[in-house]
Amino acid sequence: MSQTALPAAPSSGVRAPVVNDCSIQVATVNGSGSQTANNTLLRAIFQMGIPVSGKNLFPSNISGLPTWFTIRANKHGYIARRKEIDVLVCMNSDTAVEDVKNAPAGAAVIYDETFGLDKHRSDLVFYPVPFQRLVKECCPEAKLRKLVVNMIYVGIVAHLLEIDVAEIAKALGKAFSTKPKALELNKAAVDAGLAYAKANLVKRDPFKVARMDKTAGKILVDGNSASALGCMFAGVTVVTWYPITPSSSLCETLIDYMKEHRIDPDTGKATFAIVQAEDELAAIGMAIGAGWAGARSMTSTAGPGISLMNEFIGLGYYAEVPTVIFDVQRTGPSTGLPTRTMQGDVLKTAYASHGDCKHPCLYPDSIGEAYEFAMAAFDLAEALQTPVFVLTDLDLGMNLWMSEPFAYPEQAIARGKVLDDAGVAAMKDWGRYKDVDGDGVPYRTLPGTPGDGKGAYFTRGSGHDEYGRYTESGATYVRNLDRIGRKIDLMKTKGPAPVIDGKGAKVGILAYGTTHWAIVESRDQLKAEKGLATDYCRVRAFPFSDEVRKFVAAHDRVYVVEQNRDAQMLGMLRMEYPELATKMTSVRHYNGLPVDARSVTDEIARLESNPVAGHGAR
Amino acid sequence: MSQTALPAAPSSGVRAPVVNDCSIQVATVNGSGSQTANNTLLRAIFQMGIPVSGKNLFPSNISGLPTWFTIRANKHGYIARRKEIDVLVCMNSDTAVEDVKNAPAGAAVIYDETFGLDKHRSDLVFYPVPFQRLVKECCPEAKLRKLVVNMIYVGIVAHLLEIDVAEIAKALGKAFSTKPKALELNKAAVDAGLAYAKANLVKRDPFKVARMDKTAGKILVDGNSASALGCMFAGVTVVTWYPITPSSSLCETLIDYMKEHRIDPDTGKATFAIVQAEDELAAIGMAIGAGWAGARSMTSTAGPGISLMNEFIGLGYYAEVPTVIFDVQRTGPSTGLPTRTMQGDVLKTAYASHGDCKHPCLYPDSIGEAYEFAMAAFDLAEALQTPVFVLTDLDLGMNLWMSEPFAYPEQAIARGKVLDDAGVAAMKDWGRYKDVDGDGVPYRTLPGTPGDGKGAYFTRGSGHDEYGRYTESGATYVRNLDRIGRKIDLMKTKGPAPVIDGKGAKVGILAYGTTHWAIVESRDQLKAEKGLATDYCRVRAFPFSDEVRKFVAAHDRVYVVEQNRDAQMLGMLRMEYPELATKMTSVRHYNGLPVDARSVTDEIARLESNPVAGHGAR
Amino acid sequence: MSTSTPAVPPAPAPAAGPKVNRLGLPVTDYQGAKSTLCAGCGHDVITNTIISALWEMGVEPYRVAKMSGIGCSSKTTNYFLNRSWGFNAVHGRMPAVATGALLANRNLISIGVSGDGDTAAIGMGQFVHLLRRNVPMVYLCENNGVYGLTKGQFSPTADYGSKLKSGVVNDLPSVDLCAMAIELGCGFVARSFSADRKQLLQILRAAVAHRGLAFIDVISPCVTFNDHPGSTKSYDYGRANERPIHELGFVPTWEKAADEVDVPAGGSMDVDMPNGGTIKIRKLERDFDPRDKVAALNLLRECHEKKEFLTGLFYVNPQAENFLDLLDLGPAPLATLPSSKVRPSKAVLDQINEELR
Amino acid sequence: MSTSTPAVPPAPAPAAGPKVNRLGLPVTDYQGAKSTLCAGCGHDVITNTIISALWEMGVEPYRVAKMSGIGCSSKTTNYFLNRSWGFNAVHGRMPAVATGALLANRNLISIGVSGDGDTAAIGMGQFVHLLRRNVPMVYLCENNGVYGLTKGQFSPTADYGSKLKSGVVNDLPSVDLCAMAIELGCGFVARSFSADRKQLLQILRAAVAHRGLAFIDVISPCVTFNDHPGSTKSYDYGRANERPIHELGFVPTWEKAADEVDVPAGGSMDVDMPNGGTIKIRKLERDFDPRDKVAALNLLRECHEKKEFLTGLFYVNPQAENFLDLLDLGPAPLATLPSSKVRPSKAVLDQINEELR
Ligand SMILES: Cc1ncc(C[n+]2csc(CCOP(=O)(O)OP(=O)(O)O)c2C)c(N)n1
Ligand SMILES: Cc1ncc(C[n+]2csc(CCOP(=O)(O)OP(=O)(O)O)c2C)c(N)n1
Ligand code: SF4
Ligand code: SF4
Ligand SMILES: [Mg+2]
Ligand SMILES: [Mg+2]
Repeated sequence: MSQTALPAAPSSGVRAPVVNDCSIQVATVNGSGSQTANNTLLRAIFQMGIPVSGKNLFPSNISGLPTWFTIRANKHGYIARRKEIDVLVCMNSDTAVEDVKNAPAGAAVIYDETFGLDKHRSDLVFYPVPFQRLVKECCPEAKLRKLVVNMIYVGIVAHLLEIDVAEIAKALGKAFSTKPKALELNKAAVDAGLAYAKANLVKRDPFKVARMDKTAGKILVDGNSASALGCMFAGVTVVTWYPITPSSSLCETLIDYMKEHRIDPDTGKATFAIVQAEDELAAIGMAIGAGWAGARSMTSTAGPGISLMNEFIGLGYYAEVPTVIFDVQRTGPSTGLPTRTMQGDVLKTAYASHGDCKHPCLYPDSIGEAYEFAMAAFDLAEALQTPVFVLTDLDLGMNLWMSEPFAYPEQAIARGKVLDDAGVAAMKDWGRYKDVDGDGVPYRTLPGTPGDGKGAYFTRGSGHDEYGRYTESGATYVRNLDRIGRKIDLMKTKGPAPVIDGKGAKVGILAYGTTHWAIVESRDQLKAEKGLATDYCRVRAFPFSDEVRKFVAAHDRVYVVEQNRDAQMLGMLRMEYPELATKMTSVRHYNGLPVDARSVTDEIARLESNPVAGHGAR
Repeated sequence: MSQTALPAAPSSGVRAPVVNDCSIQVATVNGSGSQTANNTLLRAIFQMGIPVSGKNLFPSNISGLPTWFTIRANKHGYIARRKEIDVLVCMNSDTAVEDVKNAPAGAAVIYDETFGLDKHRSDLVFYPVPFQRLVKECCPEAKLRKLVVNMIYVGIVAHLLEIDVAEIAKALGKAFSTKPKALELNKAAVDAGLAYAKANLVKRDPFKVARMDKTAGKILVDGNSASALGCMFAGVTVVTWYPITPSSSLCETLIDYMKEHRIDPDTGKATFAIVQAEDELAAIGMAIGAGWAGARSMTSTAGPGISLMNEFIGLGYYAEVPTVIFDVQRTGPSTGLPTRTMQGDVLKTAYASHGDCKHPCLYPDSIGEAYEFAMAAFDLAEALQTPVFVLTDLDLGMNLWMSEPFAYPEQAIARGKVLDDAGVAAMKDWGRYKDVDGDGVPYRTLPGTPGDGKGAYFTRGSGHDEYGRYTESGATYVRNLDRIGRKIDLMKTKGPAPVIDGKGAKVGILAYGTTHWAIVESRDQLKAEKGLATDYCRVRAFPFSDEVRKFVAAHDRVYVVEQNRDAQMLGMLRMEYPELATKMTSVRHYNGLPVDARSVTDEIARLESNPVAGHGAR
Repeated sequence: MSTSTPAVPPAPAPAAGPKVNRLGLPVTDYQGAKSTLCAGCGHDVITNTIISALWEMGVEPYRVAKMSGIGCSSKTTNYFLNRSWGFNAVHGRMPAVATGALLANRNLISIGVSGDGDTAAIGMGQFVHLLRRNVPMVYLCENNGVYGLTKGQFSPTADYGSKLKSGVVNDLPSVDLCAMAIELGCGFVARSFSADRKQLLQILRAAVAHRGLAFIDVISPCVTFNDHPGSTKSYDYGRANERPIHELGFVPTWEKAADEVDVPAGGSMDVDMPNGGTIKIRKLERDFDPRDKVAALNLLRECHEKKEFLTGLFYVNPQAENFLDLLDLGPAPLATLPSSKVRPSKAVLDQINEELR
Repeated sequence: MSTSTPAVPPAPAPAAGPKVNRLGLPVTDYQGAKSTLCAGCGHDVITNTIISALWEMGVEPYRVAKMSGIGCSSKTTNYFLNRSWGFNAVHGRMPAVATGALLANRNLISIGVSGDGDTAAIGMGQFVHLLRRNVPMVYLCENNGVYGLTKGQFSPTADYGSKLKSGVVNDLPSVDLCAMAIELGCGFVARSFSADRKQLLQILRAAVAHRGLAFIDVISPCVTFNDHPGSTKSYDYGRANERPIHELGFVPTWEKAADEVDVPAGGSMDVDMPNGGTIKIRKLERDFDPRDKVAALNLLRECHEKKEFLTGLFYVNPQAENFLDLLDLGPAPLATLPSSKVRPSKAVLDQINEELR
């Protein structure tokens, strides 16, 4: 599916203006400091009220390798990745030729004039720019030029697309708020680009932007920051982590926020502990130790870390210890493509660890949910006394997304069934693993609870009875494991319900996480291009709410769209709903890039043209 | 299901003799040396030609806790665990009362007279024995009495069941072949038991044994030894392991066999390396390093080790390194019940590691297959260039089973597609990951291949192209991962096909591994008691042979019987065969004891009485 | 067939007033479940000594967190202090779990019990990092040179040349956990012998008073798998070869006046502990100052080469900054901070939103 | 957009006869793919020095196994010896993979490259056990005090008090991998500095000749994340503070006569290597004998306390028995033993069956 051919190039010629609907791709070399330039462009368009998204495609390398940044501006609010690029900015000689070869007909190409790209295609609009000369002129200090040259293309693009120069200035001001000298230098470079474009480039492509009002009040932020904020407002107290792309920035952002906002004003002391562990085994071990002792604890990692955490996850499940595990998914298996996205750990987290285990999982799709589900995860972990996974991915975690501002939590922090010494005394014959309320969730006590140690108990990953005492009794083992199973199934009602858009169509689409954004657009495409109306179910938690089952049951065919090879979520759905197994067909995308609407639309259209063939596939 | 009530006790009275159909259970304290006594009984019955099995139920502890050994003798050859005990030998005062309470009516109870057990039931046949007095008389050395006392019950049981005394003597001779003094002492104790029983006990229970000819030529051995022998004859060269119950004895037995039979007679040097690693991460890492460098390598572990190996397993999969991993399954999750059995890692091994992974798995049911599949595993690992799992369990691995003698392998060792320097040169433009033959399996070279290093390549768990070069190209990534997927699917034809007993019944039973033995018996029970004819498919490998699909498709209802809570194999079948998902219903047993026929029969009978209700369950 | 381990029945109420500690608690309040280890196992002696030490030190049971991994040794946390919380985690990873628990509640008194397999094989990485962080807890390694629970394979502390019952000889050098601990900055490093209960008791008392990580390597014979001739971790070997480098006793602050402690007489050296109390040391043959790191390491290397079995407090640095000090936490446990302390105000969120506009 | 790393094109056939080594190979035969590290990264200098050392030593490329974990440093095995096999394994677990490969083929010359995060954080457990086993390989830790590839977090070798670019100060003590290696019995332990190419080259040449594990800790500045003032792993800091403890050179057997090696002149000490060749050492300021373990450890402790940056060969014990010696293997690689050697005869199976009857 990732191989879908590009549409045939239309014959060249001046086209009608295309306003607020284009994708800009900047190709540079990593470590060259283009990030600020790209964000300036993104932010300026955003400030003009135009829905926008930015996707950074970077190598697993620190400096010197190709990197691409894509900005999509779309008046309809489509912010999924789009495969077709309208405006190319070629700053990297290593990839320029191939980038140009892959561009759709009619695209605009801004490039360093020395690259001579115009000889490779005749159906594109070429804008050569003497970047080296311009930067020499506007930046006297030679060693800064590598960085500053990027701001020149900002000026060029701004001129060609008619981006409001005032918004560029504002965005720059934000980026360099504490560095007036750098601000001046970068502004000069933008101006140089603007001036050059004005004087030398004749607009021949159709792409431009114009002010709208679709981003008013919105914020621009990456998913890892959103998750971090969710953790902070969830009242997280112990964070233990090990660096790994694309998860590191979650904890690193959290550290910054916590240092700023979580110092107790009364004592001047931290209300949290954040520890960089020696590896993921230690990170999850500390998180479990802290959860056991009553902290709201968490760790954050990616696939390789999840694999290493497997043994401890089973301990958390069986000994019933709350903690929260963020998995910012990247392309596996193994080290895979560390800087590419994927939904490849879905099956693995749901059933992580040997023996019979099943874990609550949350699948946020957006900034808003990255924030909210982080909060929900801590409440759920303590409500269910078990490790809870939050599965985001590189696309959500590391890219900039528009969002409504974060809403202050309405619910108070809920710490679940925790007893103090008096509470234990009040409860007749308390036992750590007794099912007092019939919901499978026992009452716990925290180590160090002041008093006589009435609530003291022994925690172990080996066989234990209702009082936490060691036992090898088969009957007790079954009773306990069945209770835990029931407890985890509470997720069906306690987890966030699926978001369902059902208007009685025959065909349903089911997706989760960031795949959402391609679905929104694809449904419109299917409707517009094929006349195919679709209903939509976005799964947000595992074990699945019964509404998921109802949705599948209510449709003739349901396409389960996901970003992995093995149709992992579909597999889970088939295990849970055998009676609906054949209703569901897989649509997969797994080349490491965020899924785009076109790929989904084409594949569903293909399958719909012969629906039976789709059945049972994957 | 594990809670099935015992049949109501029949009214007491002398019953007709029950010949060659009884279960004997010896309850002792672990560390008391009863193992030799129990094996003597088992072996003597075996030598009398009567089908027999022995199951050791021991605690996760070294000495001082209760342990039970069950011998089942059955003229029909049923050797699964049976829940009902006919003859109890109570040597442990801590459990004697409860053991007696759980016995079915009519059972015989041999016990230390000081326990006063006869006051607890009136429907059992009691044989009190003054063990302490007898042992004092026959064993002058006080500190040996703890061990020797066990041989007294051997004598008692032999007399009561009419076990041939000559066979007891022969079995003893085997056990103490190198220790004549111990032999004499133990023989004296058996004689003391025999003499006491003859003089003092009046046979009032119906159970006895009589010579048959059903074990001629057979051997008695545990599954871990069988696997070890398979490894040795597979030509394993590098074994890296970390101790864990119930897997340790696989490698420990292997060490003994290798030291005896794998020293090169020409050089006097070892043709193997066996390393006790520092943990399971190191064990699998070494196995993968060795497999990469061309050894037939292996490791052996249980659930917790599998969890720890997850990261490396994904590396093996994606970098395409052959190795063999034995998982002798025990009761999970977490540390669980380390000395109890389970089929709890089936789903976890099949999909182990983050990202899209799918691993060949073999499921031996018996001694013969533990041996054969060990050999097959090495061939498959090298044929497919990937880690291969062999899943046995504690029941098979650590218990004694009858078996046909091991057959010498007919096939030569097959090392898969390995090229030397000339081979590389001969192959035009060789690339490590090129699909030359269209089967998805590339050609590999071994590090250190003498020559010019023409076949040198770089192995990595990160993105790579057909030549093993680093790449982040999405298209290359997809091409490679798809090829690997196709390669693993070769298991469908290269793995051992399912064993199918199909006579056109409407109802099918599907099982795997040691569950087999309960199924054999249960099918006869279902036929005899309910008139229910069943067909049977025993799955032996994953990914499944198409014959599995055909079997399920050909039946109205298929009961998938397995030993775990979450119906893991059923889940895998439903993922693979969505169109057959509702045909399959789960029958599970997961209290840590080997599944017995009665539990299966009762559950299938219950479900059959209302087949629709069974559908979709689990 | 029930195989539950029976808990020790609650001690009868003190009738004629049994001896109580400074909290007014009898020693029975410090006991645990009945041990299920082999009769004579060295680990059981250590368990009993821990009970004595914590009772004598008047540690509040509710404050103790008993941490362990997997192994016979790791089981023992169940056999003392029923009135404290215990966590029998996964094999070799107790350090992380213990660290996490202390992060959550810095008021916990953490007592970790591990084995030589648990610490020096699978747990080596975590052990090193626990030392490096100087996490404030008592860490006992019940060292028998073998994996008891999996039936007697050699562990990395088995001495070069020592023999298994089966006759197999260990051909790898042993890891000296004490040398490692000192090298990695641990401020309290001792070795003892489970048969030398008197010495172990005093070391444990002092360890409880230490503000950082107190590591105690206790040679603890495995009677079932490693107590035969040819073993260097047997009772016989230990009894014949143990050489205490000094006599020592720990005098807690409140006992200083009472003077009821077993303080070694003569030529005494005092080490004051910042949390109160004094270690009193009487030197034996050699002139050895446990505050001297270089001397300690040289002593250990020497005894390693000469295959000597020295016991005592090898190194003490009462001042070393511990991990919790570095984190700049307030005095209240993080675990139970009220919402008002852990959820910032709406104003904060508004400000953050503003910054992201 | 293709992001393949281009392999270096095969070197053109030697026309006018470039300089060749004793195998008749030009140095280009020892080169690898083009480096993708940051310009100026210390690791690249080490890569080039490895190329020189292996070329000068006349190592057969086909016999070399290049082993690594994950990190910028671990990537570098791709940048030398294209004609050798490489294995870029998982993070921190190269020791196990390297051990396994040597078990399979004892004739491999194993060169491991790791980073300080890879070795001293996640890899600590495997590193310790690799040392303990004395697995015969060259193990380089390219030590920059940070995790380069994940953008500059502190690693466990970061010095106490050193600063990140962001101003964050390291408050944990650093692990001294050399001290650890000596303590754990390693028979070849050195430290060098990537900017001191001359010294590193000689150490590498000697390391290749060592029969056991040769551990080399190379301070290797990360120009992107740890090369600023306040760092103790920067080029400036290194250049200003490096103090070689001696001058040294390695003379392989076949060069002894040729005398073309850069041997330090004056007051020389010779250490003969059992596999051939001699390390020649000229002492500088201090009297230091690298065959003296105690002296080495004391030197390291001293320099740790004084925050000195000493380089050189700290310890060498050419005789230490290595892991492969212990296993009593035959000379042929296990990997390619013929079936006749690895599958016992039918008679053996018959006998086994008989025993089980
Ligand atoms: C991950 C994992 N691997 C292996 C085991 C099996 N295992 C249990 S205890 C143990 C060794 C214990 O040795 P030690 O720590 O020395 O304790 P001891 O029994 O000697 O007191 C092992 C290997 C396990 N429980 N978990
Ligand atoms: C299991 C796992 N955890 C985390 C990572 C992410 N990771 C990649 S490299 C690295 C650190 C590398 O540091 P170092 O070994 O010092 O190498 P350097 O880049 O500094 O040369 C980390 C944490 C990973 N790849 N795998
Ligand atoms: S096996 Fe050894 S360590 Fe374990 S309880 Fe018995 S004596 Fe103690
Ligand atoms: S980030 Fe640092 S370690 Fe990595 S390549 Fe760049 S300079 Fe070298
Ligand atoms: Mg031990
Ligand atoms: Mg580093």
